[in-house]
Amino acid sequence: MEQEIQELPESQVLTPGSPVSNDGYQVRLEIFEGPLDLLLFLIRKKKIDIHDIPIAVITRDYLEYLERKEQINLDREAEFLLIAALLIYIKSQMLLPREQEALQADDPRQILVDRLLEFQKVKVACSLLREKEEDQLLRWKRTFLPPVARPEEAELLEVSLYDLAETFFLLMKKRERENLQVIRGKDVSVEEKMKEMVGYLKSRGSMDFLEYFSSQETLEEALVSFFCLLELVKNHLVVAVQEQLFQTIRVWLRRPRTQPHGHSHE
Amino acid sequence: MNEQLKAILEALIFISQEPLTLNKIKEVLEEVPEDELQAALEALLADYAADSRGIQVIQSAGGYLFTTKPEHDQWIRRLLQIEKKTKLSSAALETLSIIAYHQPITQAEISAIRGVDSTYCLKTLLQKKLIKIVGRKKAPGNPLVYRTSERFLQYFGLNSLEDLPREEEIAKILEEEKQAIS
Amino acid sequence: MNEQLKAILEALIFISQEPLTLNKIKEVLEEVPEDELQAALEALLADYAADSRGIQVIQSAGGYLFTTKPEHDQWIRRLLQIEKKTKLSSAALETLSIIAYHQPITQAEISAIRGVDSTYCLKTLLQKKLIKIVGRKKAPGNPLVYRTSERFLQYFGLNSLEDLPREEEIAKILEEEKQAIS
Repeated sequence: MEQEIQELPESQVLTPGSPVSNDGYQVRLEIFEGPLDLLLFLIRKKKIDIHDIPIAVITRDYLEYLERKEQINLDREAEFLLIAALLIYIKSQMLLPREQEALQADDPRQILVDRLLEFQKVKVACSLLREKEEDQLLRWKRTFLPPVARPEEAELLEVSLYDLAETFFLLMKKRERENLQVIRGKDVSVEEKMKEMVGYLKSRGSMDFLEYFSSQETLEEALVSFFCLLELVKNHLVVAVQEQLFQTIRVWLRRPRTQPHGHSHE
Repeated sequence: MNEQLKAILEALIFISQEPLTLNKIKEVLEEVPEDELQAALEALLADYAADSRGIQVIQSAGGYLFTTKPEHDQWIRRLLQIEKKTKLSSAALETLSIIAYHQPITQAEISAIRGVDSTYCLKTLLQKKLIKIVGRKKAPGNPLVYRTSERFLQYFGLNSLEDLPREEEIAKILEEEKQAIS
Repeated sequence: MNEQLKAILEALIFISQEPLTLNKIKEVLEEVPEDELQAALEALLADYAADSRGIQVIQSAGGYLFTTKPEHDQWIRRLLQIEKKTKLSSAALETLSIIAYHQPITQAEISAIRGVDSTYCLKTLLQKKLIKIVGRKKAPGNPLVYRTSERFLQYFGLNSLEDLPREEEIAKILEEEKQAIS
């Protein structure tokens, strides 16, 4: 539920009067992305005009939120303190007797107002982008090459041995967790396994290696299949493609090149 | 209208994993006059606009791409046995939108607008390849400068940066909110 | 005929990496009576049988799968060639980054860092003109020495090699945050 907590401030800013803002004491400092977020929240809650902030009131409310925390984590909350200091500074400036009507440009609050106005725009842009994100996340795109493509011509990202090894170790960890550490007898020879894999590839066209790996009966067999894959890649008999890190590895047989590859036009 | 050309375009968009740009189409079909290409492309888009289809052509990052429709998300997730795709955290989204509107921009400038240190968010965004480093600013310390990437456009389904919500649109929403409060 | 069901089937076949079997379809759409599924599937197949389409449904390994048509093969190959040309493989990128940070450098030195033979990657990078040969090293065998090119700088928008992100900077960005905010 962490995500929901993260999204709270955004919805508060956009929909004033949300259940959380009615009961201020339920709102914890942690849910605010930063001090400006908190300030905007307070301004909304009190229905204050951003161009004419009653600085004493807001400063008091703001400090109340900080005080509600038993401990201030300096790494995380230093920025909140910084704005608190700014608020107190502005308050003290406002208290100074002014000789004549202060020009608006001299309003000590201006620096804060400018920042809040800018930040407010960012928040709206965020909510608009969020809508677009949500729409896009519901749309699915193909992330694999359809069968018509000849993999050896389309080599997207050829996997490095490092990727292979990393994938392998992740698998091993997973297997360990599954308590499959029992290595049973049944000797599996590399040659046989390699023949089996090539046969599989010939009949099916391609292979999802993670699936193949996990379908092996024993850990030993799975291990052997991994070393076979390395061997086959090294000898350029197969091509292994991983579209994204930590995604599965797809394996195809490499077709012998009948002619040196001619570029259509370069 | 050239039906065969339309079919070829359909196949090309189908095979692409990234939005297929008009430039690439022209490169592939260099023999075909551009106005014929345009006509066939428009006819294809019109075909796919029909409500009854399960796939759509979207325009994104300056190109064309097939996607499924949002309303079919649940069935696809059932098929692939995948959880809902995760959204960006609010902090990352905040950082990203500041970069989008203020690019090129440095880490210090982003943090100043947000009022919070944004280093960690930059890491997330760089790893997701939604932003990229594009050089250094000529300023004390020569800080690195960030921009949004192609993938940023794709991620939000934007055709170009021009498609970002405009200032006026944002101002209008703020005005409406203000009215709602008072 | 249930148009919406037909659309869902289209989306499912589109997104499926392996031939989609009727059993799998039934699993996903368990609420739908089988005869309705059958009817929708047949209607979809009929739609796709039309000559004017660029995509077809084939039945393979007991399931349904979208593929392009053989007669469009030449165009598809052209497109894949073009896409390949514009993309750096991760192996090539790895090699390029080593050259960028360790130049001037020889093939053997690169291969030693990567732990794999890098000859092929060097060829790709030379073809893309991202690196250049700048002479030979005074060492046994007089191996060729590589450097990044002008085009490399342009490609990444750098004024000079000085502008490459420094190790400490990347380390700072990539450094795990001390407290988990998420």
